[in-house]
Amino acid sequence: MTASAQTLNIIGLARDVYKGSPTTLCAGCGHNSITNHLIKALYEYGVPPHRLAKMSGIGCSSKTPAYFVDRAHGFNGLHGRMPSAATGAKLANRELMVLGISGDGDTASIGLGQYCHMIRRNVDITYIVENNGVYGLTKGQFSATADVGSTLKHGGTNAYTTIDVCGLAIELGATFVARSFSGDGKQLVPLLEAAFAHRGTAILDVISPCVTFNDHEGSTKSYAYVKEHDVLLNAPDFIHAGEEIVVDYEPGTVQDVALDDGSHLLLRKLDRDYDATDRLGALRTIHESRTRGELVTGLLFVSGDEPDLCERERMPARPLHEYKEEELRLDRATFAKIAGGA
Amino acid sequence: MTASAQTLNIIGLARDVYKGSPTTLCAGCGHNSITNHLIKALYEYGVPPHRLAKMSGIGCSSKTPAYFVDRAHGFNGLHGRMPSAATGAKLANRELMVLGISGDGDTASIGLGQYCHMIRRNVDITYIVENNGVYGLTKGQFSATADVGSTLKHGGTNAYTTIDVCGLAIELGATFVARSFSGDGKQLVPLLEAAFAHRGTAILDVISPCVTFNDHEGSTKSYAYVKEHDVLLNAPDFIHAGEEIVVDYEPGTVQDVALDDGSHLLLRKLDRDYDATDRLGALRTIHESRTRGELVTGLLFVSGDEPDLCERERMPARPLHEYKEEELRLDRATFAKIAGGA
Amino acid sequence: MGNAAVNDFTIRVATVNGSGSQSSNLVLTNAIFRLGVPVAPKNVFPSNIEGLPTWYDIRATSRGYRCRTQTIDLLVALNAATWVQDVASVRSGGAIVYESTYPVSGLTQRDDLAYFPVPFTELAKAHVKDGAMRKYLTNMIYVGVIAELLHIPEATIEAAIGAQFKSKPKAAAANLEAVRIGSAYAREHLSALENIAVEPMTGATDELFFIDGNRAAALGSLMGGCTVSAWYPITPASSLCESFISLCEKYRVDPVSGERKYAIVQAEDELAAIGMIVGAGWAGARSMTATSGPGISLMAEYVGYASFAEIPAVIFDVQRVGPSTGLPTRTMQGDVSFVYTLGHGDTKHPVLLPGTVEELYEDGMAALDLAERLQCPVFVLSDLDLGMNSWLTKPFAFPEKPFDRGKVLGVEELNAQPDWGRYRDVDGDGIPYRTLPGTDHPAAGYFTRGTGHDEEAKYSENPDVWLRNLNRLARKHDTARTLVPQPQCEDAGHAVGILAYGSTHHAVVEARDLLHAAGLETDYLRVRALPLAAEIAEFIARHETVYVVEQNRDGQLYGILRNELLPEHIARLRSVRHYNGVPIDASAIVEPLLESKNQLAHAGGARS
Amino acid sequence: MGNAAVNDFTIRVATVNGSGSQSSNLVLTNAIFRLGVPVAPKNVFPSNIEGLPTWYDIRATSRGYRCRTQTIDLLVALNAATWVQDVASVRSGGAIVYESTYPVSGLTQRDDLAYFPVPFTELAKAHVKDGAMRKYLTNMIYVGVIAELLHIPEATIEAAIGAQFKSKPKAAAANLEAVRIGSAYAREHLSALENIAVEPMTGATDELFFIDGNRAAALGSLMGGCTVSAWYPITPASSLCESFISLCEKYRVDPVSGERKYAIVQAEDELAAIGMIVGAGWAGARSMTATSGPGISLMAEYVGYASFAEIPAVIFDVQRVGPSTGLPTRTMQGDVSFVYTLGHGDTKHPVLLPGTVEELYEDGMAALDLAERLQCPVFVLSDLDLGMNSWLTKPFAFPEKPFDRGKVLGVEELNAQPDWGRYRDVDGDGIPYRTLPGTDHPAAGYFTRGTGHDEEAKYSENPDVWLRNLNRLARKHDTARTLVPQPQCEDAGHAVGILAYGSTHHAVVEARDLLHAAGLETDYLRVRALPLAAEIAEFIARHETVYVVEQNRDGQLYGILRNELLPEHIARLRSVRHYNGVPIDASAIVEPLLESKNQLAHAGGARS
Ligand SMILES: Cc1ncc(C[n+]2csc(CCOP(=O)(O)OP(=O)(O)O)c2C)c(N)n1
Ligand SMILES: Cc1ncc(C[n+]2csc(CCOP(=O)(O)OP(=O)(O)O)c2C)c(N)n1
Ligand code: SF4
Ligand code: SF4
Ligand SMILES: [Mg+2]
Ligand SMILES: [Mg+2]
Repeated sequence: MTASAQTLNIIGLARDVYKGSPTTLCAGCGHNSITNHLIKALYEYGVPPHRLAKMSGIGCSSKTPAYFVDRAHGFNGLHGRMPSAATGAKLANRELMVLGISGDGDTASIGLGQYCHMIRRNVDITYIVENNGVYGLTKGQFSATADVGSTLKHGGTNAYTTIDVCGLAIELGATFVARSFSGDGKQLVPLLEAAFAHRGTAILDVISPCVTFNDHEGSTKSYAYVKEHDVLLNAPDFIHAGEEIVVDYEPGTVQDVALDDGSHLLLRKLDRDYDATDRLGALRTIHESRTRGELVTGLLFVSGDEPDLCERERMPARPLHEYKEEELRLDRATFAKIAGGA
Repeated sequence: MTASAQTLNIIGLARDVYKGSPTTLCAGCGHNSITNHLIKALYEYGVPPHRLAKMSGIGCSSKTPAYFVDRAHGFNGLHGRMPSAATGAKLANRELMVLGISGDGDTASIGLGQYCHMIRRNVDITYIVENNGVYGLTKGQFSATADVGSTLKHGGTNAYTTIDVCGLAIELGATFVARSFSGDGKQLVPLLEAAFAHRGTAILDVISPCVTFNDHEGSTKSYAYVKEHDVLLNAPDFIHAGEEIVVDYEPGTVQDVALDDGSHLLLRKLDRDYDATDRLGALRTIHESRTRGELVTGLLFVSGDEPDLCERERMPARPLHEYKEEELRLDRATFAKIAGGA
Repeated sequence: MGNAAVNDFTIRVATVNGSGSQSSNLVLTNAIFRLGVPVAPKNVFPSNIEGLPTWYDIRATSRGYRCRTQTIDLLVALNAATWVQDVASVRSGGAIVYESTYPVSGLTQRDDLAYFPVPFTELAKAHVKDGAMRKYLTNMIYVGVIAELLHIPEATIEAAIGAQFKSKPKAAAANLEAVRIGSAYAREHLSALENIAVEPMTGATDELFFIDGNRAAALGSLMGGCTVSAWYPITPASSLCESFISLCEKYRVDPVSGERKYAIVQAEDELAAIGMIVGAGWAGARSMTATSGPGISLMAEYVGYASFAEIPAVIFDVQRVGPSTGLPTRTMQGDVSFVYTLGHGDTKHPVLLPGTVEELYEDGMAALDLAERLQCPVFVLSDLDLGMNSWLTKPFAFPEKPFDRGKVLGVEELNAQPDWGRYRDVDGDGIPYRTLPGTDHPAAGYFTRGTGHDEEAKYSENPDVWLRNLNRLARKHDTARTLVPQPQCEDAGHAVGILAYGSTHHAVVEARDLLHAAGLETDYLRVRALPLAAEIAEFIARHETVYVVEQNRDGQLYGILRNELLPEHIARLRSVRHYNGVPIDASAIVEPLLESKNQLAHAGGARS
Repeated sequence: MGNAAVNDFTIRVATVNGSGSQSSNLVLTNAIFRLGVPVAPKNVFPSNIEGLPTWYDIRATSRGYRCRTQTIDLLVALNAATWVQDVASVRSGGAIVYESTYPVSGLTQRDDLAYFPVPFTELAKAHVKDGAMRKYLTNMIYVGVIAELLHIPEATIEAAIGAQFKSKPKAAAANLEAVRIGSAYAREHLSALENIAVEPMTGATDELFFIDGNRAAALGSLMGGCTVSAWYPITPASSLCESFISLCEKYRVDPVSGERKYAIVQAEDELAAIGMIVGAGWAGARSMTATSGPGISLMAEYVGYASFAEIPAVIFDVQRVGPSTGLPTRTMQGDVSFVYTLGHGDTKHPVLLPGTVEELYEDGMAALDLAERLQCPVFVLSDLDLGMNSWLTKPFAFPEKPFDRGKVLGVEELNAQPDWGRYRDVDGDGIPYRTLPGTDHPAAGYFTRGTGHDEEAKYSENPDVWLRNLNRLARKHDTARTLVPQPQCEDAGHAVGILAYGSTHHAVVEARDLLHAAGLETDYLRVRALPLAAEIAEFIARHETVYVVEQNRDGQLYGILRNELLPEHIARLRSVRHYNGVPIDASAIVEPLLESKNQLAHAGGARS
């Protein structure tokens, strides 16, 4: 193999193919790190760019689909309304790999209804919340994921209960829920790959500090705060379908999560014994750790046996736009029976 | 006392004062029973009609504010958007007792975002979901509270996860959450009174069969189904502030919930030992009982120590419309400093 | 008493809803139709489920009129609550069949009417054993009474019942039994009906069939290749999507695999419904939603997005009475100007204005073609009258043309021109080229957004780029002007013209006959779509006075005409409006036209 | 080289955003103002937070013009990315101060400009120790350079810096230091600026002060007695509510108890924001929200509800560029027709059209009065130019009138007339009486709904009741016509009139001077509100030609005029539109007017 060939991924594409336009976000913004981790994950997983549909709402976070995989189709939609468009796109063409990027304002404030109903339908999507606790693009107001008691840069304390997008998702029956940190690529990249592999809604709540408006003392979404309070539930390792699982862990220390495309996510258990397939346990862990002021990250919950929207709706694999007149119209005789000609 | 004086409530009003226009709902509709229980609760609690603000969205359920307390002000708003109007009304006049009536479509479908954010803000409201699992007024389509596998009258099976408005509320930090049944006035009336007494958002999910579109075999919101699967968590007894608590229960069999206006809700424990102040326990009970096909009713959760929206926003008791020019405008000197005259 | 009205009369059935009178009315309607007499039924029902007043007018009309009429010849009064007003609604010389326990005195005692009391409740109690069925069968009794009074042969009624209860022979038998009770009672106890009669006709109904507009629109969507629909229930639009569901379930499911060639989602609200069909349209599927006023308001932001980002989508607006929640079960043409420019900023959309159920079917197909051809949302404006009433119509034409999928670049085209630009105006018609997600070509991808973008779909805040793009969109709107359905015109060179659209058409047809009889000849132009076709200005230019007839308070199409026409043409326009929620009838046109004709001096073109 | 422009020139500062140049520009603006010279700053910034091109134009204008100008006399070029286009933007004879490392060659080498290279980066590196501060202080260096070139006294700059960093004396000192570095460099290395100069003036700025429109509107809301606000952040409206918050926090909190005489809620979206203020308005509080295009679209359903249910509410629309998300940081008058008839069905709202920051303050108060007087939503249309730029204005007047709370029945009134009806038109002006929830009287309660209702607020589907109610609402709209702010008119009997509104006003003022200089005299009517006042038609009737100038593509006010005026008046109208996102300047008016004047034959009133 030549040196250049070695840098191709399993579908033969170079990493450069996964790049996008230069970012226009602030230097140091957590969202930029997530973009980089996404590029890595898309490349390593081997997502065919033409099958990728990058969809987003409105916000700094929602701009990021322009910053990776230029070749893919992008849909930068309306504030809080990406889930519905993603649902329509997936129904129209089941072959698309839908990647949704949202912000905490986009998801938990204006978009909360669509977020919940997307989960309820188990739309096959990788849905990333780039969560900084504020509205970056409108200059730093609190979003609904801000923690009680956290402060704004220029004064103001949040008095209202946090909407925990992970807890909410699990309560609503979500089938894949993870939390991570923009600064932790080691954790985030395999979680992203697992999310791609998951059939159904995969929620990734990624704490992503806003350096301009929410990286100060008093913020619970600052780099410093997250680094201090991050409690890793498990250390994930993504194993492609067909790839050999080289278990060098002690038995009982690893949870092996089989994913829908034949791949696996190996979760090395860390300081506590966490079962990522126990819905109620996940809810308990989230609530209890929040009370303790901890931020738990890792794969919080996964369930492999729920049909996704397209299965429930019995959609064909073939994109709907490929169907022709004679496949979609009634034949003349049937038509006449309905339309008065018979 | 004369006979007629005996029928007056603690604020000296006759029960008739709590009546409204005749119903235009179907005979046998669960919503009509709820209206009757409400009349009873409002009368027994002694709500002054002029302080009552009856607010609702759109649906058969949302029509019901016209059928009780004619004297009160009513606000029959938009589909799914009552919580925001209720929030505004309460802020404008803290003296109002806001009673919100909604349906399952109104709350869990179109109104889900506002429902969640109302809870997040702990708006002081008694919020009733008259839950029949379908859209009555538009003739019987599934709502988002329909159970997986339940069927429509004329065919069609719900494939999508139920949105449990109680589980959701508890996950979001709600401070008072109860479930009941339109047919169980004995349980519902004291729960309603407790909800009136609670300062903050009090959610009452009342299963209320739609006789016209969802009372058939295959429905999980039919009279027959509810009667068969109803599991009472606790038997409530409402004790007015100052009223003597006559405990004739064995010690340990009753949970005494102190409410914000000095009243009490006594919960007689039934077949299991349920603690209505344990948030995680409540979540577990809801999930586990759903898995078992049970419908748990009673006071699911209460927490007395969270400030409501008006407290958090430091609102005065005085209605805002009473403030006069000189109280709201700047004085001339201050004005000049800001407006260029100084 | 009035003159005998053979095959030209209207029966009004006044009941409460939820009482099952719908079947009885359909049987009666169908029976008259089976005698070869054209019928136009109008259902005026309340916005609740059970127990409120509802009226069903069955108009037999030898000349085939389709509109409502105010002339009620025969009343079937079965609602005590509306008894007084119902009696008042009958024309002088008409007749009343009524529950005999109702009081006939005071206002309800008219000496210009014939009274036919029938003890419906008693008859039902005596003859119908099954208590649960009694409510429904009571209504069949009046079918029998009417059939007897009108001399409709029992075989015809029997056939109509058979059609109504096709799959339920037991129900058919029970209903026929009830009809017979009514006929027998009428035969024995009632005198003859003097001035109303049905006689078999030939030629007037050949080939015609009944269909409601919502089903016609659903059929158009089906034949037009719509594959994704998302909707949120709302009266009077629900049955459009529900018809589409039943058509798809019946005809588009693979019988072996169960696989569907379509997706229909009941969304959580209209914001999501429009989002889903825009997402689907972006991804290449022909998509459609149906809603009514409140849903339109909620869709404003996404419709503006789809227009600006140039994504196909079809939106049926089955109009009901607004503003706000209004009267959900009444009809109006109140959203015309709102949908035309729906969205903040400078936004304009193609709007199709079908006037008949047949056109609803055709526009259902055309809208899907236009949406993809023009790459934008296309509205189809229906209304409750068109959508939910049953209309007699001639058979629909099987579509002979293939789908027009518009300017889509596939792999081959991209190989030929890999440096394409998503928003370039290559052809000068303002319509750019697009690619579909999933197209396996390195040059296929582009970035869709609601923010400023250049010809290559790159983000841009450049003022010139913005201006160019907005001007191109205006150019595209002008292209739409030539592609949308063109006006229907009947011009015999008279001085007076009538201009109308949508369901108002049917009242215009009758009104023109009545005006002709009154000595006022009129020409007629029916607007079929927005933007306005060039022919409209020409029609107005040829006439001294043009009456713009529509069903809303503010003269919405009249306003659009004023906005676009030359002042000298505006001066010829007169606005005629009807907006009380019941379908417009001919008198609402005839009266103002005759009055205005009689006024020599006009006030000029300003709004009265 | 051009002529010396004393106190009449424009400096354009081209940087990237997030670099802190805003402070520098404000200091420079303020310094010129301190010399008694009127200044009009315009900020043209990108829709992101950091790193994209931004321009700040500081216009010194002895005649006190407030609009943008295209004549850039002096460029400060600190953005390599826009270097080429920035050089091109300078007028012939102008000058350029630029980062000396930028290449001067090809397009950037113009022989009609004076070049002043300054090694900004190097200077900053050499003199500013604190790395974090360097970015910001680099910008202060150009203030020093410009001050030196324009001969602005150091004391003036110092005072301006003192004002800018009022509460931060340390920052003031550091900034002054940076200014001095720039001045020193200019003194030592740059030749004199030949054709641009500032000279102290007297009389032109007496009493004037700077304020942005959003703050002016917030102040109006405060003085108008608004007590409830709910909002959702959106550019360019956010700072209106944020200003209102800071005013309320400062002046409306009880210092002892901490109790607030107001409630401001950041809602979860615009659907909720409007819902909250409608709920508050219903419950009696004066309430307000502020948003921009996308928010307006989302508010459509609730605004229609409030209009129909007759609930007061005030909505500021600080317009940005649409359609759709458009250009969030650019300006437009693109929502005029949309807000006027926002909502499905026949709906119309009063819309105030302030043209100055002073009027924003006044309309902020007036809107609250009108909303309660008329019992409906009232829009106040601002735009990004008015709302977010700093404007010189004379002091605002302290309100002498009490609040107009409209027709509210309290306990006493109810005692006098306990059989009142919520929707009765007692006074013939279409405005009914209301009661507030909480009113302790048995007759106070009534039922508010968006569905059909009679005069007693009872549900009704009766066609006549519906018609009566809709006609009363139309009557109320006509009452609004007389109550809203009336047009501002300057009519000296010329043949040509100009009609404009909102922020376009300022370009009209300058354009009329320029037209006068070019020999074209004009009269001027400024529309201050919708519905159209009667005076507008009279003004048009008095003129041969009236140019309707506005900042949108479709000529939205022009369309409203066409919709309501007599044809002979419409024939006199010409539409002049500017819609590239930057504020309109005088040339956008002067050029089309002179051109059209030179064309003898007009094409008539049809839209070009
Ligand atoms: C309907 C609508 N309302 C408001 C806005 C203004 N807006 C743009 S981005 C944004 C918030 C974004 O916050 P978030 O989703 O957390 O993204 P971030 O910028 O923090 O990444 C808002 C309110 C909008 N674009 N559309
Ligand atoms: C924006 C909007 N969309 C749709 C409707 C139509 N609609 C009226 S009631 C209703 C559903 C009501 O269901 P639910 O809240 O469960 O009340 P129920 O009738 O079952 O008591 C719908 C969809 C509407 N009024 N407004
Ligand atoms: S404002 Fe905050 S969220 Fe937005 S780009 Fe800058 S750092 Fe990132
Ligand atoms: S349709 Fe159902 S919900 Fe509505 S009134 Fe009838 S029974 Fe009740
Ligand atoms: Mg954010
Ligand atoms: Mg329901």
